[in-house]
Amino acid sequence: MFDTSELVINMGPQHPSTHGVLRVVLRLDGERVIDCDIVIGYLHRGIEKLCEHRDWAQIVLITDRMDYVSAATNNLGYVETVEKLMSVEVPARARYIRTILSELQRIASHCLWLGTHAMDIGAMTVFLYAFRERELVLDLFEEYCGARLTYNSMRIGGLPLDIPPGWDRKVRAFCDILESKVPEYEELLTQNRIWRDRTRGIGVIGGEEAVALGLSGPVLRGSGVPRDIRKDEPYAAYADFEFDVPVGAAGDTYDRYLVRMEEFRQSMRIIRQAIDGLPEGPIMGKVPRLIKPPAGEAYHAIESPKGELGYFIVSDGKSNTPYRFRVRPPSFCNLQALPRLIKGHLVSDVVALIGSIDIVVGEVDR
Amino acid sequence: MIETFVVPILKILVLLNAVLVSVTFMTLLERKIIAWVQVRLGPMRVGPHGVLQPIADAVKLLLKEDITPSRADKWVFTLAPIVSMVPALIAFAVIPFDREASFFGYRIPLYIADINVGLLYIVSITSIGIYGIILAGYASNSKFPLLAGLRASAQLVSYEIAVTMMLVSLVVNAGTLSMVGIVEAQLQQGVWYAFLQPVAFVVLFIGGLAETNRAPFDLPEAEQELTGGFHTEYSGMRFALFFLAEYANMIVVSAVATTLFLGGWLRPFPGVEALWLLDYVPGWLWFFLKTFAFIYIFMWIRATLPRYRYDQLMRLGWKVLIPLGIVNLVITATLKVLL
Amino acid sequence: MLEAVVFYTLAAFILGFGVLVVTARNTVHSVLFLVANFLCVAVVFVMLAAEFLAIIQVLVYAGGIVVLYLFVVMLVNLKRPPEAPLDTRRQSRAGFVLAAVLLAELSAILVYTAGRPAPAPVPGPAVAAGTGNTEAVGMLLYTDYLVPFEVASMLLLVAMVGAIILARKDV
Amino acid sequence: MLPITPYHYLVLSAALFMIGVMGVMVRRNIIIIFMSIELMLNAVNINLAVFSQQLQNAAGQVFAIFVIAVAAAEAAVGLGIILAFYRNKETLNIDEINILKW
Repeated sequence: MFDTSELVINMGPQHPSTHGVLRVVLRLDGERVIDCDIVIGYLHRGIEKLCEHRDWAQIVLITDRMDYVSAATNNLGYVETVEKLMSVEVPARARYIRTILSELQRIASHCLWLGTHAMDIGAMTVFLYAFRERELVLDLFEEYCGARLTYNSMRIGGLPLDIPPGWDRKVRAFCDILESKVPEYEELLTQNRIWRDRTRGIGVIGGEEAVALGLSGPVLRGSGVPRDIRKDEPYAAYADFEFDVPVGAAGDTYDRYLVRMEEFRQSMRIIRQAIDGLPEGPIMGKVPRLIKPPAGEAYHAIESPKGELGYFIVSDGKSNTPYRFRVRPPSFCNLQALPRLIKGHLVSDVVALIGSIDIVVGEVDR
Repeated sequence: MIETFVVPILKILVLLNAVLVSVTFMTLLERKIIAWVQVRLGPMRVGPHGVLQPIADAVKLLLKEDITPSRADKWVFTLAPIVSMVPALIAFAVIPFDREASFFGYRIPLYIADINVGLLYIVSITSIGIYGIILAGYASNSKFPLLAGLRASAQLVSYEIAVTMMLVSLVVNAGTLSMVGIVEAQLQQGVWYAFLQPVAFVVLFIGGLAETNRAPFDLPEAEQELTGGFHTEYSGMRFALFFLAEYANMIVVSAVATTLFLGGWLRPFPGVEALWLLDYVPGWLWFFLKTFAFIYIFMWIRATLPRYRYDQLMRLGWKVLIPLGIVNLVITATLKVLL
Repeated sequence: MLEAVVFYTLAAFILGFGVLVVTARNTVHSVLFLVANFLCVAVVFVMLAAEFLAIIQVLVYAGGIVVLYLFVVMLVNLKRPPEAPLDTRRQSRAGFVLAAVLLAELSAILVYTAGRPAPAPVPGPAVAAGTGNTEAVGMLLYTDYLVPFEVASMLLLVAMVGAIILARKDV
Repeated sequence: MLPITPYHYLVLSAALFMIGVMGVMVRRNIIIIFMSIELMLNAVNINLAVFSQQLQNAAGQVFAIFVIAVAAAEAAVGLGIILAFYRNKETLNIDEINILKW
């Protein structure tokens, strides 16, 4: 209203709403954002380089640390890339369990997103409700592999462990619980007048522009592009299941929210089908004791909760470490849309948008 | 001598202590209520069910180092929490808790003063409280508090207009500005003004949320956006003062709303003779029950609703509430003249 | 006696804060002293049995106008250092002289009239006992002074529109 | 101490007025000058209230209320002009605001 000059504000790296150590330098005109710079790298640990100095089996454990709220999908992407490089056939049971794990992971990751996103916009109860359900997923993971955050839950060629007895029943029970809880979240948010005012028309990005910016995952689908790697280039056991790919229309924060809420339901649908059709059989394919992929390169992408998580791995066929290891992290690529989305909105919308893009700084910086 | 000096001073002391203690325990109440909404337990460690938590908090805040940023405007920095606390406390002077009560044979009115501009007094005193926030924002010499201070001043000034507008139409009904007089008028007309002036009641409630910086209008202290808003740079007891002021303001707003719209110390349906049984409940208990209900709703809303954005807040204030206030005033006045 | 104590204390505060408003180095402090000054003046109004005026003084002056001042000062202060408190050129000396002359004139009037009897009360609108002066002021505002009142409201409206236009970016 | 008469109030008012005049003449910061004008208006209001009490006529207070209304209008427009000016010239010194064009 009454402003005379631009104000430069440092949001982060220590700020409650930047989801980690992200630093956003905002240039403000009053409360309106004219421009913003994103400064990343505060959590850079050199994971890609680190992976080039570990042998193939050890790398699974490092991938856990990238998107640390979605470790299972990170594992999956890596092991499938190496399997592609080595042309290993993975047994059906292992593929089914992998699918269950990665969908559970999607639910956990979306719970975290929903909680923090709602919290950023001020609805703090949703945060605790979502974390309550995320806790159940973590319990399931703990029962499966003993860890609650960094699972190290997959192996090249299969899985380290079969599911514990009765675990499938618990997963099904969890799906029933979540089924009743998702409407609870929606009741608090979807029809809430304030929530809609805060998210509708905020950070609108059209489908073409979203593709041009290299966005992926729910951020892309919110703009109406029905791109889902699970559907388009099925991996694990996704080809065997029926599920819909929710897309938005307006490409604003509200549509991205709706897309993710629908993904909760689709994930439950996939998990139920996988549990029902879980085949018997071995959980490890035929892989040599010492893994040494033949010389060559492979790129393989999966649909992580945040978007297209791709691994590009080059093997020289001699050493027992990758020659080159490169990750295409969805958070990093989606984050570069932030300045485009923010421009012209208010400071309050910045936190809504950061939440809407759903970044994990561990993955952005690697 | 006793009548003119001792009794008022005693009343002031008792009231001040009561307010400060209840404010302290309201922090616990809020944490508990929000915890229950969020299927948590809330504080449980200090004392049974955490009842001593406020005392532990107070001790902690008192013992903490009181930091003044080196580039801050020191005097104003110290002044700001005081300025926000004092108006919240002196506003209680005109709130009537009950007509009178007897202590040791004395019949003592349960209010400190009944001045004939009581309502205006409260409105003007609360408008002074704005300074605390603006000054804190300015004196911290930091950008987030500054933004919060600017937000706060615009927000409070504009919501004050809507609230005052509604109070005017209430006064048209009551025919007096004295707080006691307004309650008596409700007794005479046999109806709580919440039923006579529902629009004013709702707007006063919304405006009260905005003026006490409560969710969903807590923009000046929006933690997720402004990292704590105007009290970002405050620590220790000075921070606690801001906190207490917010809660004290909450009590003031609830008590004022109770007095004006829910008949103060009157029982429900004061005009219905058939409910004479309710007369056995003392008036001050009715008053506290109603005030508590208000405070509970304040906390409940905080647990449920997301936060408004700055421009939406201003739009709501200027384009909805203020026109509503004018229309309500015109209708009330017209009816008053015609009937 | 009590009245005298209160009056002299208030007078000291009013004049002291007034001087501080004019001399403060920092504009924000100046605004704060202005608020304090207004609050003290409000108490003077209460002493003069003008409660309504006192309330309006706090509500409009301290709670409204000065907030506006503070707002502007904060925005303007963002970038610049505080100015030097006083102008050292001749102009300031001339200011002192002129102010002193005015003071002398006013005190001359006071001294001149000091011996005369106080004018007789002019009958105003009847004030019912115990209702205070709020009704009296309201009565006057809406009867005898209705036209000035409406003109004042127009003035405020015009001022509001003017302020909004002035504050726009593209002036 | 003497009983407090209207003259006491008048002297107080005159002194406050004087401080305001001094501020307008001596200070160069336009915001301070504005505030000095407010001080003077307040001095006038004290006068009006005193006479209102002395003459037992509420009209004095009505005038004071008009003064406050005009002060509000003046503050709104005046500060608007100051801001508009500051945006263009980046100064608040009244000596530099003397060209009436920019």
